[in-house]
Amino acid sequence: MIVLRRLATGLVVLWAAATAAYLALLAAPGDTVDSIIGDGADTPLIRAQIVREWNLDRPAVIQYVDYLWRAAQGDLGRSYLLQRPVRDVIADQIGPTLTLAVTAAVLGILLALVLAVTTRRPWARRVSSTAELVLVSTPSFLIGIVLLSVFSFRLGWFPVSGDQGVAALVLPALTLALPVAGVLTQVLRDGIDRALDEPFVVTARARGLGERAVLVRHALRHALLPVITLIGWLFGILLGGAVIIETVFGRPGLGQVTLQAVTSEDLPVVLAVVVFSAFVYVVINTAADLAYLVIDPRLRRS
Amino acid sequence: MTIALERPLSVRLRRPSGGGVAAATGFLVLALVAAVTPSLFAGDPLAADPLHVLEAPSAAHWFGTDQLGRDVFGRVVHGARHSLLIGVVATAIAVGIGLLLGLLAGLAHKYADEALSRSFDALSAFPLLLLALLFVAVAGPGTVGLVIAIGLATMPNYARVVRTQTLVVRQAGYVTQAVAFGDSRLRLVLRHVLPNVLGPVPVLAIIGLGEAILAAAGLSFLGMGPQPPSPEWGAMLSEGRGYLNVAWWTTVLPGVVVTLTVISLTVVGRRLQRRFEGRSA
Amino acid sequence: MSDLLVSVRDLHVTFPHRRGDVHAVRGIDLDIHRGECVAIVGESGSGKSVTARTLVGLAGHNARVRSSRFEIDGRSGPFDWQKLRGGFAGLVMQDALVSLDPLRTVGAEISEVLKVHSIGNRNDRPARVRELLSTVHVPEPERRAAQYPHQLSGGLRQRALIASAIAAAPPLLIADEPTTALDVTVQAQILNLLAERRATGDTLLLISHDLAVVSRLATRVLVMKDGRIVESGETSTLLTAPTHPYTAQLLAAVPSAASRGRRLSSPTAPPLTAPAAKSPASTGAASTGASSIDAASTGVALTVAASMNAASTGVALTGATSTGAASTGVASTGDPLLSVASTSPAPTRNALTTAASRGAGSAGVASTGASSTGAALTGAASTGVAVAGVALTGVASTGGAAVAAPSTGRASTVTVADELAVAPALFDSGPPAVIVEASGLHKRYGAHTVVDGVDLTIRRGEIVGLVGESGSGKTTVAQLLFGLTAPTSGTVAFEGAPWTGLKERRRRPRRRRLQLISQDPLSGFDPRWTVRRIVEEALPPASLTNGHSPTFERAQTANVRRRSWPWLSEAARSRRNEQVVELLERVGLGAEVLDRYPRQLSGGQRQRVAIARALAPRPSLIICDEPVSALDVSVQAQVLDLLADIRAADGTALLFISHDLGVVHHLADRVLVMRDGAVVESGPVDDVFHNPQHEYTRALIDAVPTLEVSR
Amino acid sequence: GGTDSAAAGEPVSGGALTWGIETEPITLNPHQYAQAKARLLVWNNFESLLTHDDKGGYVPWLASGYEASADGLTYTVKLRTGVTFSDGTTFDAAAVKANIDQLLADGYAPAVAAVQLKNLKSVDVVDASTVKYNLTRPDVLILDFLSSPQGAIVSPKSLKEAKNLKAGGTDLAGTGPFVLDRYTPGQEIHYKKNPGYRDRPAYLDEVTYRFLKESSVRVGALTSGQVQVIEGVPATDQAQITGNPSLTLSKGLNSGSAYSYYFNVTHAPFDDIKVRQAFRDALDVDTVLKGVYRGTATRAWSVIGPTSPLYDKSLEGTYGGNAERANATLDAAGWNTRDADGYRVKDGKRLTVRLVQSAPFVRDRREILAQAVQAAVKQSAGIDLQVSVVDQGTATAALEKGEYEVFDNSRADTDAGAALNLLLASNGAINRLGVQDKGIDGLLDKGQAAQDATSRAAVYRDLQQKVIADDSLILPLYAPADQIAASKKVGGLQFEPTAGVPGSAYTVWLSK
Ligand SMILES: Nc1ncnc2c1ncn2[C@@H]1O[C@H](COP(=O)(O)OP(=O)(O)OP(=O)(O)O)[C@@H](O)[C@H]1O
Ligand SMILES: Nc1ncnc2c1ncn2[C@@H]1O[C@H](COP(=O)(O)OP(=O)(O)OP(=O)(O)O)[C@@H](O)[C@H]1O
Ligand SMILES: [Mg+2]
Ligand SMILES: [Mg+2]
Repeated sequence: MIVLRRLATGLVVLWAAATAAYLALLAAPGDTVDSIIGDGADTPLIRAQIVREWNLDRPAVIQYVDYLWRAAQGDLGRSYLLQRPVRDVIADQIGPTLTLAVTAAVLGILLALVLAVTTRRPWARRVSSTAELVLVSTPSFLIGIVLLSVFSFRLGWFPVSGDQGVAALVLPALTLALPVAGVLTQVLRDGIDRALDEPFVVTARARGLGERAVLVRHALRHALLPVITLIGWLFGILLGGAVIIETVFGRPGLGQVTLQAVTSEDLPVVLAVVVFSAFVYVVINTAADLAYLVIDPRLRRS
Repeated sequence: MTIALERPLSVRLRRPSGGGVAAATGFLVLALVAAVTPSLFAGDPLAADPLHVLEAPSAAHWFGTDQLGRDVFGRVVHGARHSLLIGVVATAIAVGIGLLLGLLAGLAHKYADEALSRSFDALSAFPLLLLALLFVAVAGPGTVGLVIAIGLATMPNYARVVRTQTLVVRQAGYVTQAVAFGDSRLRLVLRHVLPNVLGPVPVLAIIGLGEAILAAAGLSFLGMGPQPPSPEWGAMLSEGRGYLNVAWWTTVLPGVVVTLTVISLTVVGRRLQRRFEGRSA
Repeated sequence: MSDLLVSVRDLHVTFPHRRGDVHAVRGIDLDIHRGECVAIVGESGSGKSVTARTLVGLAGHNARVRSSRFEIDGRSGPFDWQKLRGGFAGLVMQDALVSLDPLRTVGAEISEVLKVHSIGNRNDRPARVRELLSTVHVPEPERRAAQYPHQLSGGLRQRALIASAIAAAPPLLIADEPTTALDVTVQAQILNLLAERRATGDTLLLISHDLAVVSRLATRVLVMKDGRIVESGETSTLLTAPTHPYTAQLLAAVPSAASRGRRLSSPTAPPLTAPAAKSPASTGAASTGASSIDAASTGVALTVAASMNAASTGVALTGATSTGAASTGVASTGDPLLSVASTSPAPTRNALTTAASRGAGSAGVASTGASSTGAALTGAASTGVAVAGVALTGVASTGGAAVAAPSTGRASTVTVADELAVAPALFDSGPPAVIVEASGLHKRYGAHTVVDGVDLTIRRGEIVGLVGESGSGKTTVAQLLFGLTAPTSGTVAFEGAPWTGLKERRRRPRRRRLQLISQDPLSGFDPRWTVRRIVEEALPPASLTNGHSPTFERAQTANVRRRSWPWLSEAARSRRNEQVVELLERVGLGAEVLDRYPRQLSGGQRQRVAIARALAPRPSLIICDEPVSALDVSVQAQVLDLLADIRAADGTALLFISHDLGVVHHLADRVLVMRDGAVVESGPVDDVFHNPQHEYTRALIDAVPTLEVSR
Repeated sequence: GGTDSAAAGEPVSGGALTWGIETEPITLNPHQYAQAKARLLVWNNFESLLTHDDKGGYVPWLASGYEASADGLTYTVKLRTGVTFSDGTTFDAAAVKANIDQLLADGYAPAVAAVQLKNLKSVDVVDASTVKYNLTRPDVLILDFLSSPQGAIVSPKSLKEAKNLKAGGTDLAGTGPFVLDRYTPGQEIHYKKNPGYRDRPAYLDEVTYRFLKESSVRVGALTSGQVQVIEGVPATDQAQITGNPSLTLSKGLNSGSAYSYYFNVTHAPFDDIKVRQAFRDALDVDTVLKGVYRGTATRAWSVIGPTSPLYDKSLEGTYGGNAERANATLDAAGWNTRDADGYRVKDGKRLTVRLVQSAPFVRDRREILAQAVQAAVKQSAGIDLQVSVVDQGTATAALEKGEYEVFDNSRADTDAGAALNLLLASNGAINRLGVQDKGIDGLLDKGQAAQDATSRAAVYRDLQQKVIADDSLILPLYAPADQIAASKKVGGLQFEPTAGVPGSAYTVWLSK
């Protein structure tokens, strides 16, 4: 039931996102022909050919319905710019982006868990929270640039760029993970603090539980709940951050495709990215809801 | 969308130290003064000097010079106006719309609430960057698209807070009490709900301002912000990046200023937040 | 193994704080011998919990603990706390509902203790858990062990908590207010369980603010106040012959059947009575009525007793100030000493009948000892505190009068006296008017019937009690009367006119005649408003009160709705201000709270402001939904006294909702007992409580812990 | 010219080279080629019939020879024999014709059909190794087409069978010394040696091109040894390379048109020649170039690049760079008052000119150059140059609507004449000057028809005199150049003759 409801909402969100993007691009100045021509030669003959090739003479509504119809069947169209099926373009680039995002997410969450649990002493806490504040307040590309020039250009510890195995993943993933860790540590620590103020923690201590056990067995689970609330946010960070990180580190990925597609008004690709991102959002939020159910029995229906 | 930019507004933190708050306030005052009267600190941010290009920081040029021989410090000072203004306007848009919609959702009928909440969701389904990119596609790179994009993208944050707060206030005993005194619906909203909902908003907005500035920097970095030669901070970082190997100061020093600004806003905002929470607790 | 489980001398616990340290415990001595049950009683914040938690090293991470001796189980520190906790002492926390981790099953919580103390192995722990659960009388232990706290009722949760506390078989069990959040019936079960633990040889440290709870179990009682032990001794001695005034005050503050008609907050004050009807023989305004105003609260160090005496009718009026209260520091916190005491021979009044029977009633009980509720007090009354009260009652009833002229009082004080003097005249309009008449109220939420056919009548000047266990629908009934929710069926008439089924717009003009006081006053105040504004907004519109003085003629015109009064003249403004101050004085608050925000007030003060606000529009009925549940005994006593006074003075009817039978018995004239949404029994309070007809009522009454001296 | 490969010693075979390049090609189909920066990839696995020599002449490549008819309407090309495509099919006249047919197919390559092949009437297969191109009018630029990537010959079989024909990729077979065997979009493209190459096989066994968009990343990758070669070294980073003893840096000036500002003469203020002259005078090009490119840029004096045989050297030093004169000219032209910001005003209108740059195509620090020009003309003459970098759609729209006064462009055509046809002809596809000048059109036609090199050069000299010196239509800025930086272990790196862009990996070797 919940799953069905979520699916329905998800579909609505997907459709809304795709339509919004379609309308937005429709409203964009300059027409599609201009975008396809790029800085190539531009004569009426060429224009006519392009119009014919892409069916641009049909009314916008028809094009929109046609788009939805084909999208529903999994056909996302062909890129104006790259002349390849959009599905291939996305499929090609999704791997590196996912690798980066997932690595960064895991890294960030682990870092946050470790930091939140280990920096309980006042001084450690102060150091850590200052670092977190700096991390979350620094533009991520600046972090990336600094990491890149120190560890790659100067020290040569990591490859400069690209997607050449694990070593090349370290710096970008770290760049993406650090601010995530900064935020999550703050949230986790706050959650732990709150949980430790709860009466049941006193009860747990009164049973003779050690401090570590209280933290891990009781407080941490409670602190995880607000973290799950942040999953939607995390998604935005990772997907959006990927665009910047990929630019800074010259990594392949969805971010690059998106950037290129938007700047060259490659409508089919932009739409596909929008739909994809909405899709991931829906999936991730559904997962978050499920995670809630797993962690918090109070939400389960009896 | 730099990473930190969508930092959730709900994060609460420890009390910043008194010294930190003082320093942060001081810095913000400086930034504000710079934004209002930049000429107090620095000369023409556009004055190029092809003969003194990419020079390291010195007494004459505290932050060095950039690729056109412009004084980086001067550009940073002048950039305060652009960056702060972008942040303020974007936040104002976000807060304005968010307040209205959040209040509506919180007060409206179940279905209307549901519809509004879903639309916040749909908006959140676009990572800020994607939303901004779409706006750039529509409006072209530049300040207007940037501001609207950041405003819209951060709007759901405020709307959700306001909605939740509205729901809480609606249920509060004092609203029931006001019913006992025969207050009309409109009166209830104006006298009790709105003022109590508004409470946390200014503080959130201050913290959100930091986010907006970061967001703007990230987008400018990708070339979606104000166009050269405007001395916007994000754009400066973006321009400087190409000279990282030879002139780190064109990137790092403006970056430090951005970071300091955002930290200051966060520290001050949190201080106020604690004040506020302490007052209402 | 020593017989002395715990021996502490000169224990101090301090919590450093930016604005002055909190010295929670200030040098107490505590010995707990094997096999005994020691109780600590005292008002909220006196340091009971901190003391208890210090014994297991859980005073708090920022606590500074110091003592001249700290021996546990015959040894002095440093202690391996982790071993002692659970192993030496099991702790049952104050709030059962939140003392279990909501994210873990009950079984996991209990077996955690076993694991920590290495009892049994992984495989036989589930069996141990089951066994423990059945020890504490949890039915279906197997199933319950797999459930989460939120799936358990409060009572079951408390049992599970006790099970986890005794899991490692500690010699000492510390129970910190183990029954506070529970229903009477469940409370009784838990007390039985603790008694059982005692019987099996466990040593018990029991912490409570409820003397009745303590009296049943404890061998020794320590009375704590402000971090010190002010009195200690054998339970029987201490409860029958308290030597410290604070203990006496605590004892007297317990509301019950026996305390009917007595002031709870100041044992030496004269008894309370229902409002007197103006005697036909009485002449003019100078009729009956007395007030005693604690002027200390307005900063004038004066106690004024004003009394108008109509000697011709032979009615004795007593206006007395309790000097004792002032000396115990009550006056400084702004407590009300506003009382109206009068007796009248008019026997036709319902309320008066009750009142008249009151003194006799308790006397009778005292002499016969027939009622278990009354029994404890009998002893107390004969030996101690109550004597004064009785004496005074005697004085009053025999016609003696203590008169003090308001020679130095301020004008406003005099005004209040005037008003009060006029007040009883209003009750004299023929037969008692019905204020609320509800018939056949039903309320369904989905398939769940919450209120099931409730009929209810409240007459002018009457206090109607509504009791019942949690979830029985009391609050819902209040909401239906109040018109916040519409009944599924049934009607409510208010002051003779239809009330339910009206559009809110139509109800608005009469809204202010019906007021509400809730359990949690804080949530009832807009946090941004000062006390001044809160009360001022509740005053009738200015146009109606800009005359000389507010009279008790009912302001029927609340439909003129303006609050800010920007156009008011300076004079009118200050007049309103005076009215606010008067109202606050009536509820025993001084002008110094005027500009405070609600959160800057104590619980008792807040409830008083709530009452002042409810009084401001001169309502005919105030619905009080558990107005004292959140307050501790002494504060509760003051608030109850205040409510009684208000009824006496203004003739305002009260619907008093409570789960505390003692409170209801103390205060109400009539009572309705609810269960599962239906009224199972109703009638005059003494009838219902002394002679319950319905078995549920009987069960409820039996479950009430009474002040009894064990052994 | 070649690069300094002395350190790398004699050519050796074997090894794998990694090369960091700036631009990821939009398409790998040579017929669809549009990016000068992708040229170095195209020639690895594709070849065309002709190629250039050092002096701008044409030499046979896949062809064994060619000849033009006297009237210039027929070109007969003899083809090499024994050449096979990497998919095993044979290269012959039919294959050549199949390629032309494909190019003329509807919707396949509209720009090629409309521009390069506009004068092509038909192609005849004379025999298996002879093709005849019939033109509707004389057009020497057909030779340029035959030597261009668009003219590269793709296996007809793969043209038919390719999955994504327009995007190209591994399934498009050519005849080149390498075979494309892996393409990871966004990341790299990988070629391996074509063992069956008809001639001397390539030295390298494999070569990987990694797409490194950021110049700092490219340089970092080279200095930290992760790639052995990079192209596109910005001026600011060149010192880093030259200062490193294990690296070399070489430059090649591109062919085609110089990077220039074209004045929009269709409306004010550049409809007034005085303003155009003044703008050129207001700018000290050398100083600006020195600041922006740190002395690495070659100043251009004509719209045609200095390496082209058509370049008119006599234009050098004849105009511009005289702020005094600029101010005097503007005063005379009526722009004689200044507003509060110091800009010149006439009839209440500020002397504002707009330059719209399309973000995806801005490269080589041209946006910085624009800013430098902006600052310079403001300081020296009170001209308000407004620069905006916008997306492609917006840029095209602005150009379509004439909402610009300055248009910037450089073209990397191997034959400068081809570039000028597009830029200057009345019906030129990118005639953003808006000139409709019979004289210019006549000269362009004459040049396109002239078959002999000296007379052709003379025609273009007249043309350059007219548009640069006489009419002040254009402000040439610098000659676009390419840079290659490499480890000293790499030998044989070269720039393509005439085109001046980095060449393919055919000549490159890696010393052990
Ligand atoms: N961790 C702490 N930090 C600061 N002050 C504390 C702390 N714990 C308790 N106190 C203070 O110590 C005093 C005694 O508290 P304690 O909980 O012992 O009261 P109590 O007698 O148990 O009251 P109640 O009946 O309300 O439970 C209170 O003033 C309380 O505010
Ligand atoms: N808005 C509502 N929707 C659904 N069920 C409700 C609602 N309000 C109350 N109930 C249910 O009605 C029943 C009676 O609730 P009510 O609050 O009247 O009980 P109560 O006697 O006041 O209990 P307590 O002593 O705990 O305050 C409860 O089971 C409650 O869960
Ligand atoms: Mg306590
Ligand atoms: Mg209730």
